[in-house]
Amino acid sequence: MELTGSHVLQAPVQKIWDLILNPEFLAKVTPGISRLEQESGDLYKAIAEIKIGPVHGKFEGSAELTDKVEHESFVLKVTQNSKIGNVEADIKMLMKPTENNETELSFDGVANMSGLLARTGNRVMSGVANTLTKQFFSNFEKELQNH
Amino acid sequence: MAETVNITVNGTQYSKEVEGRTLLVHFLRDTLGLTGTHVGCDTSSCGACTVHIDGKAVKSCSMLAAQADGKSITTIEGMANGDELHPLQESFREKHGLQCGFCTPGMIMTAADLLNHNPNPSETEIREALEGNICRCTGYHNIVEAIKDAAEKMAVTA
Amino acid sequence: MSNKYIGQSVKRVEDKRFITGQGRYTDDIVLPRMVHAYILRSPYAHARIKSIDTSEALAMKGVVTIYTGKDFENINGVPCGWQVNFKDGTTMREPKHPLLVLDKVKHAGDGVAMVVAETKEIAADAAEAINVKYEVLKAVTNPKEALAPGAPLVHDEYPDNVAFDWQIGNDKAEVDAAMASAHHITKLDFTNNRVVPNAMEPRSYIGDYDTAYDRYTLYTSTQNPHLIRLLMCAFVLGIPEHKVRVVGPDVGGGFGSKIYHYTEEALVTWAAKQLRRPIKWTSDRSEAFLTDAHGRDHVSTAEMGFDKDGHIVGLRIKTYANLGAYLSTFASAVPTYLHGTLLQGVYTTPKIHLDMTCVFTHTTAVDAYRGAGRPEATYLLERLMDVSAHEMGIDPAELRFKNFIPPFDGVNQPGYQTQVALQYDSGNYKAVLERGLEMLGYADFKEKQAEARKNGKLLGVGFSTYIEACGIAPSAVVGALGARAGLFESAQVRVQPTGKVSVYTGSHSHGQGHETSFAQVVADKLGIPLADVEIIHGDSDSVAFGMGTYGSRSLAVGGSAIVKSIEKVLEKGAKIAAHKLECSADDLDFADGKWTVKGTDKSIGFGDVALTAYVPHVYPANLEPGLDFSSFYDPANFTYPFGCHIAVVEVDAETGKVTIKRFVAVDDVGNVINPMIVEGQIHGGLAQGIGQALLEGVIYDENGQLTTGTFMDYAMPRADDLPMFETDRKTTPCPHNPLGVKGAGEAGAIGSTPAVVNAVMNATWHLGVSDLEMPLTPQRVWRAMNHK
Amino acid sequence: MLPNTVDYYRASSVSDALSVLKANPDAKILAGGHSLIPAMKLRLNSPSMVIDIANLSDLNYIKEEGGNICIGAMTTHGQIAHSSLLAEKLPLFTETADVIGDVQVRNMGTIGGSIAHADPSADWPAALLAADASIVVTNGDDTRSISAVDFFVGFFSTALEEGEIITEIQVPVPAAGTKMTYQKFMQPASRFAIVGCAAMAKVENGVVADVKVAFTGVSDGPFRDGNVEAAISGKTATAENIASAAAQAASDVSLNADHYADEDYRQHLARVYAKRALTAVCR
Repeated sequence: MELTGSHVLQAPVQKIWDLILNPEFLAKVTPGISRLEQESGDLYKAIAEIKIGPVHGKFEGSAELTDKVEHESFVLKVTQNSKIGNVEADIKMLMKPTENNETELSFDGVANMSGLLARTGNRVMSGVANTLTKQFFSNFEKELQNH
Repeated sequence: MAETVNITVNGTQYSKEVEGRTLLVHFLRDTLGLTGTHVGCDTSSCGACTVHIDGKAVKSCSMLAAQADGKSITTIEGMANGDELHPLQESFREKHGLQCGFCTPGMIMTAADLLNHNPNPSETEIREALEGNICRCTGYHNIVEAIKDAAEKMAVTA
Repeated sequence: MSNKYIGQSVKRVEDKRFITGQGRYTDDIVLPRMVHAYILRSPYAHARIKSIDTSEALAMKGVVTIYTGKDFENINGVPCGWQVNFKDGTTMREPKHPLLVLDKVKHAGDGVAMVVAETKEIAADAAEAINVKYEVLKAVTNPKEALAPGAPLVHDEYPDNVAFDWQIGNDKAEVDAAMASAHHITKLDFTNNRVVPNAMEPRSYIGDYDTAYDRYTLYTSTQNPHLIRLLMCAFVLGIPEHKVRVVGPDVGGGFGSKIYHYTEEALVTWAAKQLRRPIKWTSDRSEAFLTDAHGRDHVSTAEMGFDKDGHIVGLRIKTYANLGAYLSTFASAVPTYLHGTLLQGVYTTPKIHLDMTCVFTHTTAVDAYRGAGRPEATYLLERLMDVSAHEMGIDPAELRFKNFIPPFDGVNQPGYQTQVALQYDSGNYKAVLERGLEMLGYADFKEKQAEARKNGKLLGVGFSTYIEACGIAPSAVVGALGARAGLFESAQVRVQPTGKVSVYTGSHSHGQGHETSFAQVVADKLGIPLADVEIIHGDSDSVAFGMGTYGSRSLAVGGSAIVKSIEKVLEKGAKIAAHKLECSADDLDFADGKWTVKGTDKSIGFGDVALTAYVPHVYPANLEPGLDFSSFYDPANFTYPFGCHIAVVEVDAETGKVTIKRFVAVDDVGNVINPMIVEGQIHGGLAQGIGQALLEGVIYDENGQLTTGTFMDYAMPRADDLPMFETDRKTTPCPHNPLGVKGAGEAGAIGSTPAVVNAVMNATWHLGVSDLEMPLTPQRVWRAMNHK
Repeated sequence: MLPNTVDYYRASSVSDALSVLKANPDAKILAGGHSLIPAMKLRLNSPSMVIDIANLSDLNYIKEEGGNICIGAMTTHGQIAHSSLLAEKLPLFTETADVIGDVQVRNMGTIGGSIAHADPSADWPAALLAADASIVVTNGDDTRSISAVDFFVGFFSTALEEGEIITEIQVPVPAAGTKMTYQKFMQPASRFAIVGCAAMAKVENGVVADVKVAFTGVSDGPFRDGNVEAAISGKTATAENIASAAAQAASDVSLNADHYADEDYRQHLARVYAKRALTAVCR
């Protein structure tokens, strides 16, 4: 499943960078992650409860931030395991300042499914990707207002 | 949590305890020993598990036994009247509408539903009515012939 | 003999139980104290197992035990039944296919643990509670990519993923020279799509162990109980064969996928003894998609050369066959001896060469599926013929007539020696095409097509004239080619004292109607009513031996064994009759169920002779009592059915959706015992062949996940996808078996696929579409028509 | 496969169902069960309890009332397909019901269950959108009516709030002379819509009026296609006008993609089916 999206957020890059690297914030905006607990450095234990259409499952795994280039980009690696299948996502997040000091946040990556999710999900996978993308940015906008 | 269900199957009334998650098809097969109803898939796609509930064809793999409480069910075992076969059973045999026999009970139950409300279906109507039943052996040709034949037989006796 | 039943469309004896819900499939069987197994399978295509924690699952109420790969470290895996050698003579690579994986999983669905519990629900719940830690590795699913340097290795010990390479035909240099001389060469790249057999009954096994007699019973949804017993006892579990009974009760379709010895058969048999309880495992459909052997999956480049008159001068093919992660029972034979040997087709091609590389990938094992190798060969030949015809501006039917092997009956004319090892028994290839064209109304069709095109409708016709090798096969021949078993068949004809007859055959019916067509043969040969004959199959305790049913062999090989036993019954019966009638056996004629003294009306019936055999009060001296004979029949050759399939399709110009408007099939399967059953076999084969062309195809993602793993994602023909079939037959008897029969089970699936694809290409050729990968989904066709 | 352990509760009334639902937030309402039970069997969803509302026969009806067609939420697709009232007044609904799933599914599956599930490829949403339907929902205390446009908010999601269930679907009786159709290009295995297009229109003096075009299967949720509607509205119903309006279809939505239809092809199909649907209702 390919995950790509981009959106202009009404805040300067510095603020976006600080927010997104805050695990509490990241957990709030990232669909599919409900809690991040630091394990070491940039490695977190990630817990999720996913409810999309017919799928309702509890996931557990890790999230790791790597390849950080301050105020520019980082890579989010998420591994989530559950009884109905596992997900491994590798997503590059990019932040670019716009002319009026806002931030274009974009991401590009893939999520690989295994098990039942991979076998039964093809029909709705693109819908899942679109929905996750929409959720991510709308959550981000909502949370941005609180910060 | 166990549920008590009261179900009439092929004219016999049963009162049995079932788990909430027990599917109707497993109730029929495992609890009542009516193994003519088959399981061919896990996505409600193949129709091998088709039975009648209050006269209508349904997929017994896609409902809980508890949902059938108070209902009257007919399975393939209840189609013949003693030694006298249902016209569809006769026609499936005469027209070679079956090979391995695994999908056959579901096919017959679906066909019976069709003939109940459309006693004289066209070839197209028959094929459309069978869209929820997969047969891997016959290529459907003789199943269509069998259903046509049964419709004719039933028209004569009606 | 009489001819009351043979050649008649006798209604099937077995149907009564199936239409009333009394069929007895393995999953219908319930044994006292039976427990249930659920197999936890790898979600990954390629991963190292780091740890397995079963403690939580084991503690669950109702869980009996859990087995993992550790329990099978010292037990053999399931074997491959056919040894093929590399071109250089070295033995093929044969990785262990363990009952449960110990260290590294090699395809999505590889078995990791088996939970045994009091109910199947508890077993499934407990499997969820097993915690397996994997190190996920990169996977490869395409055979050509698996050969690339640096590709992930399926088996660490084989550093190039090659199972073996192989070749057949004329010397490569001769073929190259022939091709160099060609006036026209048609070259195509092919993918023969991987398909899933999907018999409607999912595989199901019950293992049982009798402590008192130290005896095992395995109930299995198999096409060949004795073969399973042989493989499981001799190669896997090392238990004496006489201590094992294998029963294949009613089986809900096979299409090849139930030939093989599967790991779960050995697992439940082994565990039954460990637990001293019967144990049942029944596959889910999702599991079936991951673990039933798949079919086809070839990637080829093929070239056919013609002289200026349109005669074929050479055929050159390079193929990569995907065998999956492990070698299934007949995996190695399918792309080689069942495929390469059919590349002569029905044409006089003088020079042929196939270069084959068989490859391991991180996918489900591939083995024989209806037609097994022959559909792949037919697809290459028949696509090349239609494309060549288009390219050379010759009518595709005409091009075939130009190149057909002339008729030969195998009696007055010798068999036809091909360039690829086989000798065809008898054939009349032009006759089936002539009849097909007549049924189609070819001239009218061409007018209709031109008219349709004017109205913006895309109508097309496609041809396929196929041949196949059935009745597999002479043991000596297959033995020389690497088969690890003989391929004869056995039959016992037991005449009961009352003249009723029990026939025990090693063939196995899973939809083919043996209980009827075999009985027709016996009833006619003995001149007794059909109701006096019972055909017993599928139980290794009652049937002496058997090789089972596959390769359209039951009647040709199994039926011939029955005829041999009947001949022995009649020979001995004649001696008894002669004694009773006080004449010489030579003076007797046997007809209509009685022996008659020639030229008189003195006779004695079959029933009287049978009774005398068991109540031998007045009886020839030195003759044993009883009337009960066994025979083994080993055929002299394969049989070679052939035929002509013609598809008429309409392509929706806007959406690319293909609709089959007509399907004409003229098949020559030799003599026919029961036309109704033969026609049914053809219909079913056509549906599967059409399915491969238009609907069916496995898709693995780049990580080796099977993304077409349910009936919601993998499309198979449903009733409204198919037309009524127009079928007819020609009869060229098989010259080398007593019934003159050739086999009909696979024909439909072999001929139909290229006919459909050719028809779609014919409909869209003027839009620039000459070749497309199967299945021809609307999207693919639309893209091709619009060059997108 | 087999569902996880689940408690089964048979509701005796709407308020009974709602109070049990309130007490068991992890419970799921079971209507016909043809969306939920398959997911439970694959263990993609394992609610602690299912609340069966099949006994609520007061939610099973098709009637005309105050200028509306009213369909109870527990009415099956099969009942809708065979309704003579709908065949006469709202043939779009019989036509749509007739191509949902298969006979067996139509005999069990309900309109309420289907729209609550809001599968992005389900057939009903397109028909409801094109027919300007409203969905009546209740939480026991309050009842509200949500227009279809507001009800289907996206991928498997609706405006239904926790603790609410659907009781009725209301459709204004179309004006005399309105033509309507549902055209479906289906995925051959699942039989779900790759593209489903519902359309209604009235042609007066050769001019297209009151046109509504809605799609399912195309995007992550069903939608009314305002571009197509605007492009044909008020135009004469010529083949050319229809074709150029249809060519606007699915222009500004995110497009679904799967093995059978990628984004381009799906958009192309949406246009083909818009043309077919418009042709059926305008000519």
